[in-house]
Amino acid sequence: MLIRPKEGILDPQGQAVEQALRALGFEGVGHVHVGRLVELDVDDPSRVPEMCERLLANPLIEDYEVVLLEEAAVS
Amino acid sequence: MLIRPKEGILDPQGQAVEQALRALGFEGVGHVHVGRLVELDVDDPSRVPEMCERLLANPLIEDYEVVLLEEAAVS
Amino acid sequence: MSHALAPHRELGLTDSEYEGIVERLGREPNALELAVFSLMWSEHCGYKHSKKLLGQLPTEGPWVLMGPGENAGAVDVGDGLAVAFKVESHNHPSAVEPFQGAATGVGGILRDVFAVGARPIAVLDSLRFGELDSRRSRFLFDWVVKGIGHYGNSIGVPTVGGEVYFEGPYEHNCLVNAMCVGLAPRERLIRSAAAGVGNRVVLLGARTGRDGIGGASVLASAELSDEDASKRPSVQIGDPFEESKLLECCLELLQRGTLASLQDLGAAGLSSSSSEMASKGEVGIDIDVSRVPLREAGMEPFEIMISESQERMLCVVEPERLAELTEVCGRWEVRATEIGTVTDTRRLRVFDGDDEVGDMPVEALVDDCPLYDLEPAEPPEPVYPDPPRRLGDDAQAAETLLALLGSPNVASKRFAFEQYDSIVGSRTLRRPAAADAAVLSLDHDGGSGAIAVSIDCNGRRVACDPYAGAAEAVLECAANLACVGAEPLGLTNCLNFGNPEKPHVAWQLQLAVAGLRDACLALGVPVVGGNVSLYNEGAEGPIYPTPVVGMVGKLPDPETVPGLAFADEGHAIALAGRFAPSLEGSELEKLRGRLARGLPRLDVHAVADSLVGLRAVVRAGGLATVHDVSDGGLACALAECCIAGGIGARVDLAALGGGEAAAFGEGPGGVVIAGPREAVESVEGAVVIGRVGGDSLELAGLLSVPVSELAAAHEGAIPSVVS
Amino acid sequence: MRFGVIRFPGSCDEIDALLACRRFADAELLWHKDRSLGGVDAVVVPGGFSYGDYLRAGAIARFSPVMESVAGFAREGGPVLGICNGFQVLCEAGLLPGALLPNASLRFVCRQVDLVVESADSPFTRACEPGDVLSVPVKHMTGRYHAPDLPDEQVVLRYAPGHNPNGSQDDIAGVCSAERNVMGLMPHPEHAVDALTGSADGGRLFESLAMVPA
Ligand SMILES: Nc1ncnc2c1ncn2[C@@H]1O[C@H](COP(=O)(O)OP(=O)(O)O)[C@@H](O)[C@H]1O
Ligand SMILES: [Mg+2]
Repeated sequence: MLIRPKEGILDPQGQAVEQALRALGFEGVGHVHVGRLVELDVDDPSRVPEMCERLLANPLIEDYEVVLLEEAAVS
Repeated sequence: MLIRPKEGILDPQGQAVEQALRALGFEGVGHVHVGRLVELDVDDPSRVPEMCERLLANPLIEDYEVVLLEEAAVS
Repeated sequence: MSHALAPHRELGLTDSEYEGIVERLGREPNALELAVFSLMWSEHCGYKHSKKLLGQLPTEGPWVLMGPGENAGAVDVGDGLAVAFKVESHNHPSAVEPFQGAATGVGGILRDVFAVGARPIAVLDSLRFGELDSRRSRFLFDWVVKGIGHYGNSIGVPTVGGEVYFEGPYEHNCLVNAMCVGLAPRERLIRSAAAGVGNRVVLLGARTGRDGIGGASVLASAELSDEDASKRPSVQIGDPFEESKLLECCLELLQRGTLASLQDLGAAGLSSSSSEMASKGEVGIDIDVSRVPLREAGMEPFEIMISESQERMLCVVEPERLAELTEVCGRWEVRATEIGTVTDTRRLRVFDGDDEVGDMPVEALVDDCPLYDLEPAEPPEPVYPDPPRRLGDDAQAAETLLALLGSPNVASKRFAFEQYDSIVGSRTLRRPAAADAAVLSLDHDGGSGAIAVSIDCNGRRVACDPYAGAAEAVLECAANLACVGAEPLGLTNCLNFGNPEKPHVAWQLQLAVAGLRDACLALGVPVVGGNVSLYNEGAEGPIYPTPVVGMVGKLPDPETVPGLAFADEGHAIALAGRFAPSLEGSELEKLRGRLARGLPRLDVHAVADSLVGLRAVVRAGGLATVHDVSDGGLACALAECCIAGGIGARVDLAALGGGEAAAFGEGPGGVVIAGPREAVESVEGAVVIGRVGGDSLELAGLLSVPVSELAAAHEGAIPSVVS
Repeated sequence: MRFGVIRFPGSCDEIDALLACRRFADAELLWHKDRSLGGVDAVVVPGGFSYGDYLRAGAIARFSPVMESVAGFAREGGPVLGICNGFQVLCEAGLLPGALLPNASLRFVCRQVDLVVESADSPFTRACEPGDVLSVPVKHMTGRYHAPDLPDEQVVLRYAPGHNPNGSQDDIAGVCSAERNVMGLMPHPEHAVDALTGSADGGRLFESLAMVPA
């Protein structure tokens, strides 16, 4: 699951990283956002959105996206 | 960038999420890991690994993976 | 517009209030003006239902430097130093998003204190949740504590004290009140009145986004209900790092004398801060919203005017000092943008570039908010259901004591306070649970002695008897201060109540304010500030009336401050003070599933006088242990002294009449003291009841319980259910 | 003898460290943007949340101009003490081995703990004896020390049995560099320099440093 701060919500982490990257001389960097990455093995992927809604993401301030990897792709 | 706790290092956040999911009645969940997601727009993607090495990830405790999205894919 | 309601009603204004606006403007308001009026005339900003009552509180004293009306009150603590403090609620935002709600509550109260020029040196928190068997209450408690810790810990202001109660009526409406205490050289206190026509109005700090739009009126004056998702506010995110820079920057600007005035942006954002600055300075302000740095594209002028984005301050500066301001802000990496000018129009005019988009008389916004009379009526029926019964009437005394110690209201709050940095700043001489009040040294600041701070209120007792319960909250604070030898200098309060338009809530409010007043008068303590949070109701009715009281006092010599732990084998134990314990309204009655109507008559003067005596004894320095009797009664107070000291005690309560009321009864004024026999006996009116020693707490004829068992019940209760 | 205490935006305990140093020697604040260390004899990197600690604790502060000078100072053998966030910064900067991870409890913890002195052979502990027990507070969110191949000689302080507040490997509370002139610890000795606040044991570290000939 990729969990990101909702659009328009203040993202102080993203701001801090953006500034730090600039200070390190990385030019041409913008729209930095810091979110969370939750990875898990699950028998029944259809329940993942429900997990996000109920626990993993805070729907008031975060959006989530579910990326499924097939068994084989999981190393 | 997807930044994850290195394998073998205790990941209490992952454990806590795993337990909480079980407590909520989600069965068949395993190998939960919580990491960080850093998203940014960058003019020169070839510099991204360097950003990770220098700032975004700590190689002693974290692994990173870079996923590039083309201009068009960025909404 | 396709609103179901007329726009003004949608914004919480009545038809007659709307007519009042039209009358004052001499025309219909445009959308921006309506939005601004609706917020300025909300309960939160306008104190529509509470202003008349608050006028009853005593606010004067020779050491008061700033009273109600400023961002924070301030008292003189000698040596050229002032202490500024205030308590404020963030109840509804915390119910919606507990972590950010609590965090931004702390951020907001810190800004109120540095807005008057004081460096924040301590935070205290006062929290109320439903019973811990509720999953939702555990969740809220857990995340509120994390949120408070997050902001305070990150910004480097210690959280030195607080209180938490768990009661059913808070299940659907938790309370999160935060108090901040600040310190300043006396002459550096600054008021928020805008001054000097032609001076510039500068916005400092974070960019403005669509945070909390509609917050102040919609969020703070409507009862929460789950169905109504349309009223869901956009959650405000706190950024303690931004605030830490803003804080240092503002303090440096004040130290240099760069600013003519300073004001935080709280509820209603730019609208309220600019109009209040203009009102106090009897001037006007022009603001150009197109100059405000934005975080989101496409914000409308009205959104910019009412946004509640955090970590922003508004200041007034003479044009010739702008360069200096820019230089200081640059060094602290704080954004500073000139957005307006002080005028002589006494109007708040809003421009979007060259277009005028709003024009309102300042007086109408700030002073003309209609005030309503309460229509109090004593409820014929009990307002609250009895609490769930958890203990039988036939329980043995030992079982009762363990049940009380393990009751979350009495149990150790270590789970919470260990998540707070209580020592940063190097002033903390007594941390949470070390004494009844937190003690903060003034040594590094050029002061002598120390200050003591406490925050208290037992809402259940206020529900039993609004007058006595509220007076007790004040007395409890004063007792906590007396336990460390401090004399109270000032009081702040936050009146958390239900819907004041309901007669029984109005009745609670009226009696509680009378109780506060009488206790303050008896103690000679002025009220220097506070906050009101009304409409705290869930589907099942109002919260317990909860007038949270915060108090600051001064003590001359930190070396003499005792702790609450029993210290040495053989020390004599006595009960001091004016104590008339009763089971009415006690924690034990709660465990037995009963809620009293009415508390025993309270003699506030007698209790106040006894505290003066206790203070003198503590200051004399002979006592090793001092702990006031509070929730759970004398037996719990003794148990707490044993647990803290890791040592037992043998006590006989016969001299107090014995029985359940002596052991578990509650009421103001009782204090456990211990120390060498001569020291204890020299305390006027103290009744020796036992001695320190052994591994158990023994109450003759009642119980004997090993201290380890007491500790397990007391320390284990909250962690075992929350973490 | 003069201490320099670094001040980053977001530092919290820099004044506390300054006051603690001043009990034993002269001390001044050093601004994060200045490259000069002003000729100080020892550097303290204090606690707090430098730059908000928004990415990883200490990750951004290590790049500040003053840290370049601190690295140079350390290479030349100058004593550098990192406390809490300062420890995190020194690890991120590679001046100390290892890294600090979130507490095993996932909660911030503020509590008094006992520390055992493992080595008195460092500029920071020379006023102590091995085996001395010091009562010092911890207060942090990210204090679980992780350094897979740390030589035992570099462990300077351990949490006393039962006092490990964060799940640190082998109860490690403080470590030094191979050259022994850089030390980091999660506990806050600067908050234990006055018995009135609960303990004066932390003063031994500053006292040790002040014994270094100027
Ligand atoms: N319960 C109260 N007792 C005394 N003063 C109060 C009370 N509630 C509010 N005040 C005073 O009214 C003024 C306005 O309060 P408020 O609007 O909450 O301040 P702010 O705008 O700084 O948040 C403050 O000076 C405050 O001290
Ligand atoms: Mg204010």
